[in-house]
This record gives sequence, structure tokens and C-alpha cells, in this order.
Amino acid sequence: MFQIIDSNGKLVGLDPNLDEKLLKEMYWWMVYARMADDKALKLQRQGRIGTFPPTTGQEATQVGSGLATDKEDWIFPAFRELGTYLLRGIPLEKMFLYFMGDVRGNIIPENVRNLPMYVPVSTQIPQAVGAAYGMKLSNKKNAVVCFFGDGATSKGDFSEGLNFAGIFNTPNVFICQNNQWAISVPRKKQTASKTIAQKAIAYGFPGILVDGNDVLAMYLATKEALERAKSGDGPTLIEAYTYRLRMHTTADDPTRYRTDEELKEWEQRDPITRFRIYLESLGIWSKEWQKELETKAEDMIKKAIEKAENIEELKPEDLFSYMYLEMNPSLTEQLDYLKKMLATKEIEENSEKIEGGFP
Amino acid sequence: MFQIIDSNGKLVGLDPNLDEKLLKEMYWWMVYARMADDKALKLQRQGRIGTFPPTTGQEATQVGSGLATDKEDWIFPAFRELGTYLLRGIPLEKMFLYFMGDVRGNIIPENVRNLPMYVPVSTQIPQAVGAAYGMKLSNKKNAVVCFFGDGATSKGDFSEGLNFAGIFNTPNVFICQNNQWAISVPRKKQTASKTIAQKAIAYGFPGILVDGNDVLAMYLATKEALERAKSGDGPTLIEAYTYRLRMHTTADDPTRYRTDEELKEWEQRDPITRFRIYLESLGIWSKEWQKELETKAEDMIKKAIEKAENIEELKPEDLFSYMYLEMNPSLTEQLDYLKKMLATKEIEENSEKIEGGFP
Amino acid sequence: MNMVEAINNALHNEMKSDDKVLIIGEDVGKDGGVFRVTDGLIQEFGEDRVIDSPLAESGIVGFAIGLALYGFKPIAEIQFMGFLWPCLDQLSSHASRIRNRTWGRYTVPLVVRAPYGGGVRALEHHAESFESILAHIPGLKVVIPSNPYDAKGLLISSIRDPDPVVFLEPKRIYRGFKEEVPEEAYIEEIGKAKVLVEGDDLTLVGWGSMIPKILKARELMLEKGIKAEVIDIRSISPYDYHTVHKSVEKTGRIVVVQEAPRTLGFASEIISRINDNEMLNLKAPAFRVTGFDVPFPYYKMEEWAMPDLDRIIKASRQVLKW
Amino acid sequence: MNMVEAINNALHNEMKSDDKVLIIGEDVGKDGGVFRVTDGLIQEFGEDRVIDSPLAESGIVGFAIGLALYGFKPIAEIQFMGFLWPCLDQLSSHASRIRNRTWGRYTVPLVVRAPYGGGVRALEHHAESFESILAHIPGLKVVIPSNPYDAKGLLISSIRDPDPVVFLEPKRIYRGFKEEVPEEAYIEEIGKAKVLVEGDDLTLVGWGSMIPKILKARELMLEKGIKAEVIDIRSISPYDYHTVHKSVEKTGRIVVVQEAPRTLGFASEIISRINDNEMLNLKAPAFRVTGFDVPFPYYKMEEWAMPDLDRIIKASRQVLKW
Ligand SMILES: Cc1ncc(C[n+]2csc(CCOP(=O)(O)OP(=O)(O)O)c2C)c(N)n1
Ligand SMILES: Cc1ncc(C[n+]2csc(CCOP(=O)(O)OP(=O)(O)O)c2C)c(N)n1
Ligand SMILES: [Mg+2]
Ligand SMILES: [Mg+2]
Repeated sequence: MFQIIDSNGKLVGLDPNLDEKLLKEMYWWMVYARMADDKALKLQRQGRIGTFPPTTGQEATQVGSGLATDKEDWIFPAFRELGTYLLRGIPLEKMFLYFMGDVRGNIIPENVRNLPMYVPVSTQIPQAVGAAYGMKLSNKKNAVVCFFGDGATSKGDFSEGLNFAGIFNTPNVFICQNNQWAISVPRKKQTASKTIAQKAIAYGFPGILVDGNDVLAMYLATKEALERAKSGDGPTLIEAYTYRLRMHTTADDPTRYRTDEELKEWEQRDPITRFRIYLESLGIWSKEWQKELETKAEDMIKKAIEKAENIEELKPEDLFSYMYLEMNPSLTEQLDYLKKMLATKEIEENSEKIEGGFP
Repeated sequence: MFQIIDSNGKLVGLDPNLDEKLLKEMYWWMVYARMADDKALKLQRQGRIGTFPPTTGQEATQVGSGLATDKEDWIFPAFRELGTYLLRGIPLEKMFLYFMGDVRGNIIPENVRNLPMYVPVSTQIPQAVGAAYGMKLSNKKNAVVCFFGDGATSKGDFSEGLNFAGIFNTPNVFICQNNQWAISVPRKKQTASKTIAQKAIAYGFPGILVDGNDVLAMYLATKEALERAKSGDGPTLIEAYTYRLRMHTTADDPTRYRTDEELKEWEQRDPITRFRIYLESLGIWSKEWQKELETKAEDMIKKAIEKAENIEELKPEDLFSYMYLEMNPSLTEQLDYLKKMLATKEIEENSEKIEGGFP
Repeated sequence: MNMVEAINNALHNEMKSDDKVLIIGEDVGKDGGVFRVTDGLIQEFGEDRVIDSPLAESGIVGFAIGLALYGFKPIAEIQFMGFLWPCLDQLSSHASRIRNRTWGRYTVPLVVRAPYGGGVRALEHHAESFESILAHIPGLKVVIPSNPYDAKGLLISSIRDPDPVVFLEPKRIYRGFKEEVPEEAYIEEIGKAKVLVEGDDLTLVGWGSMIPKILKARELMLEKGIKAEVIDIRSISPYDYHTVHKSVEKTGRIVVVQEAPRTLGFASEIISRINDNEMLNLKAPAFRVTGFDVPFPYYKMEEWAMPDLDRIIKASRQVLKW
Repeated sequence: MNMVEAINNALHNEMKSDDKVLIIGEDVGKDGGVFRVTDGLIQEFGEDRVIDSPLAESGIVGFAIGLALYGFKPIAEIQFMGFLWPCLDQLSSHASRIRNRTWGRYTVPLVVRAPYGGGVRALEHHAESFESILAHIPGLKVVIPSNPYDAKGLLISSIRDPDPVVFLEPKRIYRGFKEEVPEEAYIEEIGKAKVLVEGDDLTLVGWGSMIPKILKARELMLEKGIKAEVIDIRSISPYDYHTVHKSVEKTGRIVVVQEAPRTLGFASEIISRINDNEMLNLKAPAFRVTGFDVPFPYYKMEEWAMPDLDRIIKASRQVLKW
């Protein structure tokens, strides 16, 4: 397993000699993502946002890989990549909107080359390969980074997508956030393959196992894979070995399937703590700086919530207007009907309480 | 690549010391399958059967593996396993019926544990795994053999199925007839994986590359894999390296995509010729015996055609009766309508000539 | 019991009485299913019969078909109907055809369960209703209960059915209300619609989570003296048009309520059949209250997307006006 | 040109005039497609733009969606409609939704072509017609030509369309007849049905390979003095009900001819819409001549399975009798 700093924040690999600005950025995005995740959990418990999948514990995977990308690289995410999402330039309020059940959470800024979250597991993978083929055909020296979980590797679309990538030698970097669980299914029940990295052998390109809780290792491994991709040497599969410290989603109860010991063990390997220790050893981290970051993050989070909670109301048109470039006559009729129904509404249903969550 | 006899019929591996009866059986089924294939091609050209996928060149793969099975093992085929099909005890007329567009070709005899042909590529694979799981749960000491082509390895169902097999450690033997082509797509454009055998690594069980034109190698490799499966050691993937000497189907024109040289090269590795030479060297093969086999095969083929061509006519009921155990009212109405339409038919359409084949 | 409990109870009954019955799906074991429908079963029947599968829906159904071919009675759970798309190949190319393809030599006694429908403030892909797609596939049965009692009886029938059944569970009402449900096994026949309340003025038909809404609409209309007959379709394949047509013969007016998108939802078939056989008995055109031809929306807009009391009552008024 | 030639010609036109257009599918390159629809294109446009893919239908469509997101205009060929099932997840979960999901930030200008339908003595899974399933998926367009001229014009429109289009080619008539087809590019608007022949006595509607049959039936009926109006639907999504309803307003009688299984075929939607808007103009119940609720049979029985002249004429007589 590729590692630069160990669980105790000690340098165990080659010193990458990254500049301080970058190291600070890494730390900032991890802290910001963690704090946003904390806050989202609270908002969910207060009923201010709906079900969402916490990201805590996986920040190094997301931030290390994300910072290795260029603005012109594209990202096809799954749904648990908050760190990458933020550092690529998507405002946090989009994430809140999304989990408030507001489709406008998906309107990614024009200059950000990220797709919105993919819910059906693995479906983004062949798409990421198609986009990379397009990039190559356009003679762009860029690459497509595609994220997915350990569970995703069992789906047909994973295999079909990676096989295409191998055949067409596309500029793809596949990052599997192996967080050890797919809801209640542990990694070793997901596949009998010893590692996920070795699955790349089936598609004829390299796979590498990386400590996903080591932001430096993730950064370097992704950087190298991106360089391979951009210089025409084809795709790479990175297995980021990490852990989901919280529930699968806020509707999930992980005590039903995993032990406290396991959780404790992984808490000891917290990606942020370990990187803090490392930065401290370099004289970069200080209590004051931490405070500064936290204040900034709190402020940004607060503003994001405000923005998300004060967005203008949706209109009936919004249900229909984006189905096609032009609305067809059937949809126009349906919109007219809806408007009429709302305008003449007589009976307000007090939506019965909905019990039973969903993942 | 595992091999017992080479292209010249020379023993190059360990002498398996198989008994003469078995060796003769191997030869017989290969000859019978080849002759049936020849005849089918003629019948197709005469318009007496429809489109079909010739099997010539792949007899060793099919016969070697098939003879390694027990009667109680199950077989999930693709559509190009005539040799296996016959030796398991399915009468040849069933095959003719099938390609005459007669669904009764699928009524496999009760005591034969073969599924009928699977047309949608790879779909049989997860099913073969489920059946094997059932076998294991029933404490049967048997296994399920599943056939598919090199093209099939690109499909999601291949990967999902093999992954299940790895996880549940099912008694499966997966036999990939790598005949180098999937219609016009050559093996090296099907996957960038160096071999198909190595794909097993992604699922945590062994894969083995076998000379698929060597009936002895196929027999021994399958036998060993079956033993592994039956003793609880789990699945095996066998890549049978072989070649389709004819067209993909009778609707295909292989000169559009492959060279004469390639064909000639593979004709030199003909599985039947090489085994004949080997048997001759053992003193088992003789011209008289060959004649005997051919006469027997011709006779059987003739009878099969007669049976298939003289089967009783289908009735309108046959379109509806097997949809469910009991016919529902909608189907009964539809059947009544059809009968009425046929009984009162006024206009006979002279079905216009249909041009353009299909694969 | 509520519907989750009734389904759990049915599974328990059948697993206990027939050791060929087994369950496979994502998180159905240790976790007891994300809705807890399979809660406790792994503890009682072991992990050989309550199988936590890898994340692969086509694999799950393909695997289950293999089990069925081998003589088991598998129940495959698909976590949400939105993830059923990858199974359609296995369902339509094989599960639905193998009996017909082999003239009964091989059969597929399979049940595929999936929660479906909206109204639970879910994420995208967690609120789909595309039951009519399944009903267009010859050889499947498609069963949809609307209450705990039926859920148990219909599920037991589905498990015992010699042919493949897709059993769709309206998750909106999974825990919506409780009913008396016997502990012991009983069956409700598949392919029979049920007249829930009789009435002469018009016929209201629906299925799944639309039924409680329809019943409430009936109540409100009754206050104005309108007696609607309410029919729960329960099985859209096979579809019991006799029961619907008998009612239309009597009332001459019909409103079909469907959560799914409008175009080619099952309501279209209901209305076509009425056209085929009962047009002369209609006193007003049949009316469809349906979802819209859009993907089920993110939850801020979900109330707009679904038929509600108001729309059902307005539709009823409209057909009564004629 | 026959239909194969017309489609090939349309592909050629569009690839030549727009280098963002590319083709991906099994055997579309060197082999020119199993029906030779893409014949010669790889020679002219190279293997980067005419891509022989591995055997993986979900992968093909997913890959094509990715290309479309990146700004290309991919045309994915699925070798036979029977192998389209594995693509439904990518089509319904993504291709059809991405514009709506992102309010136009991302779009999917994709065409998926597939030959469909029976009557060619094909093997199982090579004769399916499940177009109505696609029409139930909001956000897709579903186009079906019935002659070479339309095939070219509609395909060019589909390629230029900013949204995903499934383009179904009735292989029964791929080489059935020839027509004058201009060499240069032209478009036929998607979403417009076409009145092929006018008439006052009844309306005959259909699509794909049913159209030549309907036209022949009309001829035969004309000998008896019956003037049928014939409408080619051409696009079942969006569906041009205006054209159909205008005709029904005039004739009061309609027969819908559909090859697909009866239950929930597109005829059901046509009839439901007539019920919604035109019931009062009907002089007889609408009549559906359809396939049966069985998988398309092995070819010995295929003639029984398909609507034929005889059934169309009998149906017409029946609606005229009223
Ligand atoms: C195709 C599909 N099936 C099921 C689900 C329900 N589901 C959501 S997340 C999840 C587990 C995903 O596990 P993994 O890929 O490891 O990602 P993680 O949640 O651990 O980040 C499941 C089963 C889904 N979203 N898509
Ligand atoms: C899912 C699916 N896609 C496409 C086809 C059409 N088709 C039939 S055989 C074939 C090639 C199969 O290649 P391979 O698996 O190598 O088997 P072989 O024909 O060489 O025996 C194709 C594309 C099909 N039957 N199923
Ligand atoms: Mg995971
Ligand atoms: Mg092959």
C-alpha cells in the first residue's frame, strides 16, 4: 500500500517536498469538508435537509485526489465526494440545496467541469470513459477522474466501463473509495478479489493500492495517474483504502452491522488528525491557524445555509421546462392542468407523517 | 497454455493414460458434431433451416469439456456448443428443430441437465452461479458448467456472475470458448486484458489458459476444475483458446474482416485432424473405423432431419399455452381471436421476399 | 400489523414452511433490509437462506433465476424500484420466457420484491413507479398490494406461484396504517381485483398507495351524497378487467388514479380495455388522474407531481357532470 | 434507395458535415454493421469516429452519453432491439434526465439506433418490438420511420436534435422497397405524424413496418369503395395526437395497428388519448389490431403473431359496421 505519512503523521515514504501553500490548501479543504459534514448532520437531524450520505473519514481521499486535478480535467463523481466537490469550486449551498430536495443543487457553475452526483451506483463509469474518449479525440491534454465506492465494483457498468477504457486507452483515472462498507455489506463480502486494485488486471491497465487516509499519498498517486493519462499512456485504477466513520446515510444505523472496535480502530487513523500532526512537525500547523480556518469555514457554512434556505420558490413550470430544449404539446397541456389544479385547490392534504427512512 | 498434444498430434504434455473407450468416444463426438455442422450448413443453404452459428473448429473444446462432466452436473450453454449438446444426450433433431424456428427444439429430455441455448450474450452466467449455489445448498456433490464466448467477457453479466461465484464459492466451471472473434470484433479489440484467463483474478479464483483445440487438455483441465468445484474449493475459469473456422452465423461474411492467412493458419491446427493423428499413433484410429463412424453419423443425421422435418404441425394454442402454468383470461381471449381469424381467413398474403439476413 | 410487518410475517411463514424458499438482495441479511422488511430472518434461517448479495442487480435476478431453475423458490429484493432497470434484461429475456421457451421443461418460480413510488421525500431514483413497463412484458405477473392484509396474502401467493412475479411494495404506506393480520399463512388470489366499497355513481380505480387517497376521496364525496365504487386492481398483470368492467356497466363513469407518468401508465391500458368492451356503457369519457411525463422530481416538488385528493375529487366531479 | 441505403446516406451526410458526429456499436466498423447500415463509413471517417465496440450494450450507451456530455454527437447502434434491455438503465436514469436534472447545464444529444420488429424468420430475441416501454420514459424521444425518405429525414433530425432520441428501424422493410431519396441532407420534423392518404370513412394508424400493410389494406378496401385515411405516427414520443384527433373528428372511426404485444403497446395510449379528447366524435369503439401478449415467437409461428392484411380489413369492417 502506497503511503507517505502513517497513522501517526510520521513520514514513512519519500518526502514529496510539496510547497507549503499546497499543504495548507490540503488541510483547509479537509477541515472545511469535515465541518460542512458535521453541520449537514445537524441540519438533517433538525429536519432542515433530507437524507444524505456523510463523508467524514474520507476527506484525504477526496482532497488529495481532487487537488491533483487541473481545472480542465473533468470529474464524474458518485455521491460521497464532498471534499472534491468543494475544492473544485462548487459552492457549498449547492450541496445543501441538493439534499433539501431542490434540483437546483445540480446547477454546477459553468466553469466547473464536474458532473452532479450519480445515485445509481456505477452508472457514471462508462460515461466517464466516453467523455475521456472525447477528450482524446479532441487532442486535449486532459483527463477524466471518476469516483465510485467499493460496492460499485460489483456492478456490470464498472466492468463494462473499465473494459472500454482499457481497449480505447482513454485518459481516465478511476478512484475507488474503498471505505470498507456498502451500506451493511463489508468489503470482503463484496468481492473475493484480494484487493480492488488488482481488478485492473482484467482490463489490461495498472491498478494501485493507496492509503486513502493519507492525503499526500492520494495526491501523489493521482498526480502520477493523471500524468500517465495525459501523456497517452492510458487509464489507471486507484484503490483508496479508507473508511466511512459515520452512517451510510442519515437513514442508516451502522450499529446493526459493524462493531465499535472496528470503528475505534479507524478513528485512530483519522486522515485529518494525522495530517495535522505532520503539518505541526513541519511547523506549518498552529492553534491560531486552526482557529482561523474554523472561523472561516463556519462563516462560509453559515452563508451557504442562508443562501440555500432563502432561495426563491420553485414554480410549476420548473417541473416541465427542462425536459427537452423545447416543451412539447403534451407537457404544455400537463403544465396547464397543474397550474389550474393549484389555482383552484380546495382540499389541502395534511401530508400524513412519513415513517420509515430510506438509505 | 496447457496442452497435451500439439498441432501435429504429438504428445507434448504428460501422458494422461486415458482408456481407449474414452479416447474413442472423444473422437466420435467430434466427428459427429463436425458432420452435423456440415450438414446443417447445407440445409441452411437449401432453405431447410434458418440462420445458425456453425461450430466447426471448436469441437475439441466442446467435447473435451463435455465428456468431463457427470450426468448430474448441469450445463448452461451459450449457442455454439453443438459437441457438448450432443454428447450430453440431446437428440440432434432438437438442434435442427431449433434452427427451423420450432420452439420444440428446446424441449430438452427430462434426464438431461442442460439448459437450452442462450442467445442474449452472457445472460446465462449469473444463472449458472445461482444454480450452483442451489446445488451446494442441497449438498449435492455436483457442479455447473457454463459456456460463453470471448465476446461475452465484456458484458456486465459476466462480471456480476463471476463475482457472485467468487463470493459464494460456488461449484462452477466457466468455460470461455475464446474463438478469437465476436462476429467481426477480434479478441484484442474485445479487451485489453492479456488473456481472458487472468480475468479470474478480479474475482478471487483461479483462471487457466488451455489449448482449446486439444481435446485431451480440455478434458483434463475441465476434470480438474470439476473436482475442485465438487470438493468445495470453488469456481474456475477456463479460457479455451480455439478458433471459429466458419462464419459467425450463416448470415455473416467473414471475408469482410479477417484474412485468408489467419484462416489457413488455424486450419492447420484443426482439432479433429490432430487428435486423429494422435489416435493413429496409438494404433486406435484406422480408415475402417473412420468409415464406420462416418456411416453411423450420416445415418443419425439423416434420421434427425427426417424427424425434424416430419414433426407434427404447431397449433395456435401453442403460442399461448406455455406462458404460465394456467392461461389467464386475456390470453384465452387472444387465442380465441387468433383461431377465429385463421378460421375465417380471406386474404392470404404472399409473404414478400425478405432480404437482408441477420447474424 | 403495518405493511412492513405483514410482509415480514409472510416471508417468515413461507421460509418456515418451505425450506426451498430463500431470500437474496442487498442488505437483506444483517441489516434486515433498508426498510427492515427482512428483519430477523437471517437470525432465524441463517445466511445460506438469507443472502446478503454484492451490489449488482442484474446479478441478483440472474442468480435467483438460476436458483429457481434448480428447484428453489428465491425471493430477490431490489432495494428500490429505481434500481430495477438493470434487471429488465434478465426478467424479460429469461424469467418471463423460460417456461414458454421450453414448453414447461424448465420453469422460474421467482419473486422479485421492490419498494416503489414517491411521496417519502426521497433522493432521486428512489421514488419511481414504472409498473406498466413490467406489465408490458409477457410472461411476468405484477402484483401491487395496498394494505397489510393483502400484502401478506398476495405475497404468499406470489411465493407459491409457479411463475415469476414482480411484487411491488408502495413504500409511501409501508408504515402508514395498521390492520388485523392473522399470524398464520393465508393466500389472496393473484389476478383478482377487489371491490373495496360498493357504489352506483361512479367507479374509482387505482392500486398501491393511491388506494388510501381514493378511499379518503370517496369519504369526502359521500358527504355530498356521491357514492363511488372503489376498486383496488391489486394485480396489473394479469389484469382483472372483468371486475372493472362489471363496475363500469353499473356506474357508467370511471376515474383511474395512477401515480406513474401519464403516457402509457397502466391507466392507458385500463381505458383501452374499457374502449374495447364497455364504451357503450360509458356516460362520460373515462378520466385519468396521473403523474406527469417527467421523472419523479426532487422532493421539493413532489407534492405537485402526485395525484392528490383535490385532483381525484375534481376528476370525479367532471365525469359526474356529463 | 431502400431504407438501409437511406439511413447509410443520412449517416454519411451528417458525419461529413459535422465532425462531432460519431458512431459506436458492435460490428459497425469493418463489418459495416450486421445489416450493412454503416457500410463504408469506417473507410471514409476512420476508426476513431466509427468505433467497433466491445460486446456490452450498457457500456455502449453509457460511453455514448459521456461523449455527448463532452460535446460530441454520438450515434450508438444496438445490434437488435432485443439487446436494448441492458441499456434501459443508462437511458432512463441518465440520458433522459440529465438536461432536467441540471436545468440545461448538461445535455445529452445522443441517438440510439436499433433495428426492431419481426417477420424476418429470425432467432429468438431478434424480433422484439417494445417501443412503448421507451415511450413511457419521460425525456426520451422515440422515432420510427416507415419508408426510406422519412428514414433519412428523421434520422438527420434525430442527430441534430439536442436531446436523446431512440431511432427504431423496422428491419422487416429495410430492403423491402426503394424510393427517390435526395443525396443531400434534409430534415423531417420529429413529433409530427403524417397523413399518407386522405379519406373520410375511417382512420387507419400505425408506424414502422405496419405502414406498408396498412397501405395495402387501404388499397383493397378502396376496391370496395371504402376510403380510409392513413396516418403514419412516425414518432411515438413526442406523440402528435393533434393529427390523429383531427382525422378522427372527420371519420369517427379508427383502427390502430401495432406489431407489439397488445397490453400497453402504444395503441393503448392512442386510444386513451382519443378517449380523453375525442370520445364524443367516435361512431364506433376504436379497434386495436395488435400482436399478442407473448414473446415474439420462433419463426414457424411468426405469421400468426403479427397483424396482417386480413386482420386489418376485418377490423376496419367491424368499425364500419357500427
Ligand atoms: C444500482 C444501485 N443499487 C442500489 C443502490 C442503493 N445504494 C445506495 S449507496 C449503496 C452502497 C454503495 O456502496 P459503495 O459503492 O461502497 O459506496 P459508499 O456508500 O460506501 O460510499 C447502495 C446499495 C443504488 N444507489 N444504486
Ligand atoms: C447481448 C447481446 N448483444 C449482441 C448480440 C448479437 N451477437 C450474437 S453473437 C455475438 C458475438 C458473440 O461473440 P462471442 O461471445 O465471442 O461468441 P462466438 O459468437 O464467437 O461464439 C453478437 C454480438 C447478442 N446475441 N447478445
Ligand atoms: Mg463503500
Ligand atoms: Mg468468439
